[in-house]
This record gives sequence, structure tokens and C-alpha cells, in this order.
Amino acid sequence: MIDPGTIAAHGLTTEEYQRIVAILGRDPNLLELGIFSVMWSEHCSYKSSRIHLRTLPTAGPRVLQGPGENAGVLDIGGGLAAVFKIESHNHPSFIEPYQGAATGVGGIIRDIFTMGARPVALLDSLRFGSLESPATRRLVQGVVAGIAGYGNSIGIPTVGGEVAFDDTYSGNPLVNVFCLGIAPVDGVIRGRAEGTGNAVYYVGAKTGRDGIHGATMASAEFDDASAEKRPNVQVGDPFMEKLLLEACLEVLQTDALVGLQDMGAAGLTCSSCEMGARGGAGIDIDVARVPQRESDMTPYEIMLSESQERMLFIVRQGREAEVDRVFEKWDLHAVRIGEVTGDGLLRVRDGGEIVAEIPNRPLADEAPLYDRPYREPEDLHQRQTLDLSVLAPGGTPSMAFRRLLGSPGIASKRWIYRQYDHMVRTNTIVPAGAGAGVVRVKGTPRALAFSVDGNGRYCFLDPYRGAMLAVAESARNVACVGGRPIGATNCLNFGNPERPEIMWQFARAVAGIGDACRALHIPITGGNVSLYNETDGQAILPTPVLGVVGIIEDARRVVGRVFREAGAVVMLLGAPGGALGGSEYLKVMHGIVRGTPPELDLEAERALQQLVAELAEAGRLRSAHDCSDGGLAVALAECAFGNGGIGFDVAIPGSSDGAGLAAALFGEAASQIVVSVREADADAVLERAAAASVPAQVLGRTGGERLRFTFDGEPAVEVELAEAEQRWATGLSRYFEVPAA
Amino acid sequence: MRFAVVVFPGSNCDHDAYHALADVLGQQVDLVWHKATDLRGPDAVVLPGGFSYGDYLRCGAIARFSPIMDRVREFAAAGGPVIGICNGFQVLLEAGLLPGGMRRNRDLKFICEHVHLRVEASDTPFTRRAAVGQVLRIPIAHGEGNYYADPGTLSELAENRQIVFRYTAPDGAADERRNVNGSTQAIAGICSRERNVLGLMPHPERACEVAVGSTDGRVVFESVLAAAAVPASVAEAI
Amino acid sequence: MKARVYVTLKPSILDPQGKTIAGALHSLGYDAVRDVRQGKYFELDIDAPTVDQTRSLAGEVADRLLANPVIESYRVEVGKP
Amino acid sequence: MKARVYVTLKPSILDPQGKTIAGALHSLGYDAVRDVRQGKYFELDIDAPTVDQTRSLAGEVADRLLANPVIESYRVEVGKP
Ligand SMILES: Nc1ncnc2c1ncn2[C@@H]1O[C@H](COP(=O)(O)OP(=O)(O)O)[C@@H](O)[C@H]1O
Ligand SMILES: [Mg+2]
Repeated sequence: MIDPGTIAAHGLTTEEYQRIVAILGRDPNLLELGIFSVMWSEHCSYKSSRIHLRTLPTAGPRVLQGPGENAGVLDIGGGLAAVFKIESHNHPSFIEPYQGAATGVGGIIRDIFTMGARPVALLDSLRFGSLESPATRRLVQGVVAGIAGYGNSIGIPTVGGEVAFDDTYSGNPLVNVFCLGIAPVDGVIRGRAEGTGNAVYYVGAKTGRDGIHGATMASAEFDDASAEKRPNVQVGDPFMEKLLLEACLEVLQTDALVGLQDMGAAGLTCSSCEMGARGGAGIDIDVARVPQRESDMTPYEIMLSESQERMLFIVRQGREAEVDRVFEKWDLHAVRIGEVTGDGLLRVRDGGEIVAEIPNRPLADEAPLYDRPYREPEDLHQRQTLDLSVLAPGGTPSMAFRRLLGSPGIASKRWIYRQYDHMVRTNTIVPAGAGAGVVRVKGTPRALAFSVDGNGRYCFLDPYRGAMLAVAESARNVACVGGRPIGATNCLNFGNPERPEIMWQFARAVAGIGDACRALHIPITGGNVSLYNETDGQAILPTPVLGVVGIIEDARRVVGRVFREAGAVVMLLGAPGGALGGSEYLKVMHGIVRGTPPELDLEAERALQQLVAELAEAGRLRSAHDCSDGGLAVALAECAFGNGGIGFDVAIPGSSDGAGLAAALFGEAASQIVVSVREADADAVLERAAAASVPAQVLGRTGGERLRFTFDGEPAVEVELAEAEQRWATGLSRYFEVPAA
Repeated sequence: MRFAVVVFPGSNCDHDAYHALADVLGQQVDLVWHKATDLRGPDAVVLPGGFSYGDYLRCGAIARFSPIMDRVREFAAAGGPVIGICNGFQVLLEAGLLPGGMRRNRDLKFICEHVHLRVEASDTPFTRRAAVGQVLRIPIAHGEGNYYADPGTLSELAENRQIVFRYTAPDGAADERRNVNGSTQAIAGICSRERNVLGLMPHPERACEVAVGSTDGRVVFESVLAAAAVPASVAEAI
Repeated sequence: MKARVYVTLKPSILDPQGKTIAGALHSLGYDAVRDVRQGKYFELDIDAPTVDQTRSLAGEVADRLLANPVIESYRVEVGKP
Repeated sequence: MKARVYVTLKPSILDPQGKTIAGALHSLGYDAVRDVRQGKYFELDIDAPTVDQTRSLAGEVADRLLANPVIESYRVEVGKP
């Protein structure tokens, strides 16, 4: 008999329990309750978020697969498809940084090859507390090493990413990983079970007691008691996954498979019932046949285990031998654990005896759906009010410039990406750290460009606009390397949705993503939601992370961030001027997150992005970089570093009777891109910009050993290139000089 | 020429070696599964980079027992050119085809970046098109490339001029700070006493095209192509 | 004084390395090796006057740094092996 | 029967892992820890009738696979730790 305590321990409400009873027409047994609880956890069922996610635009001419599958699929021409998705592994990474991050990488990679695609690139989007704390430094080291440990070993390059620091993340770091794969359009396979009598195969690692209740854990806030949950840590085995990856891609050559799915959150339960539900079929499996790592495992443990590196396959009847042969070659042993049935039930046996029987569809698709109450935070107005006159003087602009360059949010991320093999597969045509991720597609003239971006400060101040800005920035980063955005995925990291202010942040952010994607013609093909990111009532900054994918039709036309030569003309494309609301400048210099984030005119943004892509395609750009954290001054400096370093002499737009020097240098604005062009191309570029109605102006020239800014006709900031680069280069790495073993 | 690229479970630069040799340099390339008992008559053998057997236990320690390694040994013994890149180098060390061993990088971190290598010997099948003192810009990507050999071995290496590449500054000057992984004597690559087996940590196959940032790695493969016809004794042995 | 610290994965935690080594041994014909678990081993040279103090310092160090309590357990020995 | 194999870098070889740990310990104030060497530790579950056979099999396995004789040395123990 199931008592209220057991129901509560499974994270289910009384109403949810009643619903289970209604679906079954009887009380569930403990195993059935466990199955429902993981399927109906926030993590698997999206019960708080679905109602909002439905509003996102998902259609487009290139969309072959939108949300609902293991990953989204876009047609990239030439019979090929891009398959991509982003996933969070926030809670596990806090508990065990190395393994948490590593298994996060393993999970998203499985989502991609499960669709029949060869994974070709990874990006990571990270958030941590302040690096002044040794605990945070250990976390950063562990997470970065974990991503490296898994990605490097399996041989998929981590070609870029982003990272930001804020105290709200200190107890809730964010580890989001994006993976992109390439498949033949007609080789894409889906996670569905069809064809009564077809075999259900289990392949991969043996099942242990790992992460049981992991899915429910990811849906509950942390408190002191979560220390108890520690044994729920999973250890990744990238070698096993490499074998699975190669074996899967080889098996797919045979067309003996009907469907496949990896076992991620909620393991065998989720993979079997979702495949059954998608295909409208029943699944009959025997847990006694599941390979087990530990002795005396119960059906409950086997069904709920989250052991990594396991897959479920549906094999056409009569074709089993071909499949077996491939797995044997790779020293993997595929085991037949059951078959597809026509009755729509998930039937679980333990050596023949039926131990659970649940209709698949209601289990997977009829999970509770909540329209949780939301309410604007009471202090929102206060947050958005910014009175610069009350701030302590921030020192001279030169001092601020130096300090910003050396702050970890802006400084070079080389300490991170140097640990990632960003070159394996020899497709990486923009070096790590020099712009969006770009991989060429061998055998075609094309390349794919992709970027992950999010700005928690902006979203904290205005989640609607902040989310729009994230879409715009991600797409802009793709445009800067010469790409045309064609689709996006998103990872929504928020606090506890049962709190109305958090739910309000979430709803507003989703609305912002939807509006921006519609205006920029970028369909959303999938994503991931991570809620309950709070510790002791302190929520993270709302952090939607966007992963935009674009195409570069001629890979030879790719553009990087760094200046290529002295004597080039430096231009600003987009309306000049920035504001300090929500800026990195305010954060670094004054320790505050206040004001309103930059205005965004989506039509102007779209025109700018199209102009830049077009100029790149015409071979007119020597470099391009968008203005984001730290404003125009920092963007220009970032173009000067690398390639041996090339200084510049520029006039910053604006005047002293306007917003002032700090805003002109460090104020942030959307829709601004700094480019360098050959002298001979400058006029043509200005003409093209005018024709596209994009404001454009010459700022100055590249060259020399200094970074020189003038403002309103007067010298404003002047720093030696070598000194500036030194600060920027060591701003992050200096925290890790003494490694915490 | 015909190359055999051996694929161990966990190899992940096999496709990269294939691409460089077949697509860029236009050679015939066979990917040879590690359980195979036949190299299929190659003129040269490549042990590619990656994480054979996950690099569990020690890098290359388990791969050395793969069935194909007997054929590789015979091929090498008969004078055939064998090149081990990164994990392939580690396999050659574990297999005893080259002297010395590997430790974790000095700072214990995986390092992926372009480095500069000075060519120390041009009388090998892999460097005959290069000049001694020439500096190549080629990427590394490894966590355990900190080469070690005991003093006796080191003096033998020196005496027989088996040190083929060293990490240096861009101008070729010795500089301990450029010895990124802490290798003894900044050694990046060595060859066998007979000179036909080369192991190196850097990845020449990642430096064969302008698009990926360097073409300096081509000289290694072009040297092999330029090598005199494979001795008849090798052909018999296979 | 010398202290030795042995760190092993907790029994329920997957040990991919041990598993792979066992697999390699089986394919080399060592079927008698039924299972392998891999751990870490540290030799510490500790400047402490007594065995007890050496042991307690080694334990503290193991706890704080050498072992990851989330997935590993450890054992300390002092004196000749 | 259980056998335990301890593998360490030969004493003359600089151990980057041990050195880093010693450095980290010093920065945490553990100056009494003069030196650290890191090695590997294996627990083998061996199906052999006698202690001697177990020991000899473990030794063979250590020799062939678990240790690299070029840079490492090893020690075998059988029975209760
Ligand atoms: N966590 C990370 N992992 C890998 N690469 C990173 C990471 N963070 C930043 N980078 C790289 O460093 C460069 C600068 O990052 P960022 O300042 O976020 O770029 P932008 O401001 O142009 O969006 C980019 O090329 C990015 O890919
Ligand atoms: Mg930035």
C-alpha cells in the first residue's frame, strides 16, 4: 500500500497521485509509483514550463525536426542535416564538478548520435560564483577538467563557449553544453518504437545503482539534506561512449534499426516509455535480462537507475544478427530485453513475472501541466532605477579600462579552452577564442557557425528584453564570422518556479525568445529547462542561454575577430552609443547590477546581421567582432589581441555633453559590430551599409603598439598594447596559478 | 603510396590522418581495424592519435596488445616506415618500439595549442624534406606528453641522433618555458635506432591545410612520400 | 615518517578503468582475474614526531585533498609496508 | 582471493602529480608534508587456490600490464590489508 509519506518522498502531490490512480484504474505499486514520479518530475515532464514553451516559433523552411525528439534537425543543403541541442548538468556539477560536467557532455553527445548524426563540435556555457572564493576555483577547475576529460577522450572538439561570474551562482553553478552533429538527411533516425514483434535491445554499460532519483533530484532545491543525496553521483566512461558512438553509426548503415534512444535522465524508464509513446506502441521488457553491475538490484532500481553510456534500440525482426555483429566488433554486447507490442502498455517483467503495467501515452504525454502563478518582483522598479550621480567616482577611464580587461568575465578564456581539444577532426576553421565556433563540412564548400550566449544581468533587470538580447547576441556572433542564422536551441536556467517572481522571469524570458526568434526568422528546434537553481532561497540570475546555428556557404569566406594587419580601416556598424544600465562596467567597477538593459530594435538588428554576413560573403571584411560586455572599448581591444597583437588609434563616437565618456567607452548596446576592412574597400562598405540602412562610421586605423582612444577631439585613453594584452591574457588564469590538486 | 592507418578502439585522430593523407595528399589509405591480422600491404604505417582504450591504466598500455601490433612490429623490423602520432607515440613506447615513457604534463592539464618544433635530424624517412634547425608550427593536444628517459637512454638517443623534434621558441631557440609539457630535454619526437620508426606528440596531420591554420605538418608526410622505394625485404615480410 | 594513503572508488561507483583493464586481461587469457578495481596510492613524507601524529596528519590530508569523499574512500598506513 | 598491486614511478623520476599535490598542501599550510609521490593501486579478484599462486599471477599481470617497467616499479600483496 502506498502511504502519503511515500508519495511525498517521490516528489508527487496528492493531486498527481490521484491522477495516477485514474490512469491505472487502480492504486500503483511502488515500482509504478517510482516510474510515474521520474516521468512526471520537472526534469522529464516540463510540467511548469510546457505551457510557455509551446509559444516558441518552431517552423521554418529548413526545419526537418523541431522540439520533441532527442535533438533538432535542420537541412543544410547538399543532402546533409545539422543536428544539435543544448543540455544542462547544473546540479550534478555542483555535487561532483568533474564527473557532473563530464557526464553532462556524455549525455548531450548521446542525444546527437542517437539521431544518426556524427557529433562534430561542442560548446560550453558556464556560470560560477566569484573566483575570489577557493571553493569556486575548485569548482571551475573540476568542471573544466570534466568537460575536457570527456570531450577530448571521445574526440569531439570543444570549439568555444562562454563563461560568466556572479555571486548568485556560487551555490548553483551552471554547466550547459551544446553539441552539433552532421547526418545525411535520409539517415536521420528517431526515438520511436514501432512494429509489433520488433526486438528491444539494450546496449552499453551495465546498470548500477547510479543516480537513482537523479531526475527527481534535479527538480528539487538544494538544502543541507542534499548532502545525503551524494551517492547519486554518476561516473562517466568516455571510452564506452566512443565505442557506442562508432557502433551506432555503423549499425545505422544497415537500416536494421527502427528507432533508438539513449538512456539519460530517468534511464530505462524514460527511454522505453517515450519511445513507445512516440511510436504509439507498447513495450514489454524484462529487467532480469538487463546487464547489472551490482548484485541484488530490484526492478525499481533497474528501471530508475541513471547509469551512463546506455542505449535502447528497436531492431527489425529478423535483422538481429546484423546488429549483433556490429556490436561484437566493438566489444559491446547488445542484449535483447524485450519486444514491441501492439497494446500501448509499458509492461515490465522480472524474469517473466509482470511487475508493472502502465499505458505509455498518458505516462509520457499526459503528465501534469501547470500554469503556475506569476507576478512581477516587487523590487523590479528599484532594480531598474540607476542614478549614476550617487556612485563613487570610478577612477580615470584608463584605470577602468585596465581593470575591465583584467576582470575574469572579460579577460581571455584561454585558460579554459587550452584544456579542450578544439582541433580534433580538423574542421575547426576559426581558432578557439577568436569568435563563434565554426566547423567546415568536409566534402562540401560549406561551414557551420554557432554560438552560445546569455546575459543573466540583463535578464535580472528585464527578463523579456534580456532574453531577446541573448537571441540577438548569439545570432550576431554567428553573423560576425560570416554565417546566416538558420535555427536555435535554448537552455533555460532559472530558480524555483513555485515562486511567482521566478515564474514571471521564466514566462517573460520565453516570450522574449519567441519574439526575437520570430523577428530574426530563427526557429527554435529544441532545448532544455533547468529549474530550481537555488540554494537556501537565493536564486541564480535568470539565465536563458541561446545556441544559434548558422551556415557559411563558402567556408573560405569565414571571418575572425582579430585584426589582420596594420593600416586597416576600423569601422563601427550599427547605431553608435551605449548605456551603462546592467553593464559589466557597473558590475566590475561598482559591484552593482542596476538599470535597464540596452534597447533592442529587432529590425535594425536583422539588417545589421544581414549586412555583415553579406560583406563577409563578398570578401570585404578582414575582421568582425560584436560589442557586448565592456562595450566598444573592450570590443576594440579584443580585436587587437592575438596574431602577435596590432594596436589602433580610434575616435570614440559621442560627445562630452552627451552620455559622457564612461558610457561612450564602456556602455553596452545591442546591434553593434566592429569591423576592419582594407583601405580600398572602405567606401564600398560604407555604401553597402547605407543601402542596407545600417548606420556605419569610420572610427580609425589599425597599427602601432598602443591602444589609443580619442573622444570629442581629445585624447581619452591610451594604453600600451603589450600591457593591455598582458592584463587581458592573465585576468582569468591568475586565479589558478596555485592548482588545487 | 599506400598508407595503413591503424584504428584502435578509442582512436580519434584516425579520420584526421586519413583526411590528410587521402584527401589532401592524394594517397591511398586503408583504415585497418586493430583486430585485423593483415596490414594490407602498405608502404607506411600510421598509429594515429586519440585515447585508445580510453587511455585507461596508461596511455597506449592496452593497445600494445592488439593483434595488429604483431604485424606492425614485423613491418618495422623489416625497415618499413612507422609513425606514431600522440597516442600512437605512446603505443610505440609501451610496445618497446621506441625507448622511454610518458608522464602527465608538468602542470597536470591537457594542453591543446599550436607549438613550435625544431627539426633536429633530417636523415629519417619523416624529415628528409625538412632541414635541421627548421622550425615547424604544429598543434599539440595531450595530457600525458611529458617524455621521460633515463640518463643512459638519453645519451644513447643523443649518440645515435634519435631526437627528431624539440619544443622551442618560434625562432628555434631553446626555451624551457616553451617546453609546454615538461619533457626531458624538451623532446617532442624521437626515432628508432634504425630511424624508420618515429614517435611524436604533436599532430602533423592537423597542420596540412591553410584552412586549419598551418601547413607545416605536410613536410612529415611529404618526406615519407619522397622516401626511396620500400626495401624489398619489407615487401616480403608483409 | 612515511605514510601511505590508499584511495579507492566506493564499491557501488562505476570504475571504468578497472573494468577496461579486466577486459584487457581476459583477452590476454588471464581469465582467473575475475575483477579489477583501480585506485590511487600516495606516499607522503611527513615531518611529525610520533606515529600517531603522522597518521592523523595523513588522514586529514587524505580527507581534504587526496580523496574525493563524494565517490571515494581511503585508508591510511604508517610505517614500513 | 584478493591481491593488491601498488605501482609507483621509480624514485629517480620526477612525479608531476606528487609535486603538484605537495605544492597544494603547502599552500594550505601543511608544511609538515615534505614530499608526496602518487602511484596507482589495483585490487585484483583472483580465482586461484593458493596464496602463492595468487601472488604469482598478480605479479605476472603487474609485470605485463599494470606497470610500465621503463618508468615504474610495483609491489604485490596478497591477503588482508
Ligand atoms: N567556457 C568556454 N569554453 C570555451 N571557449 C570559451 C569559453 N568561454 C569563452 N570562450 C571563447 O573565448 C572567446 C571570447 O568569449 P566571449 O567573450 O564570450 O565572446 P563574445 O563576447 O564574442 O561572445 C570566444 O571565442 C569563446 O568561444
Ligand atoms: Mg564577451
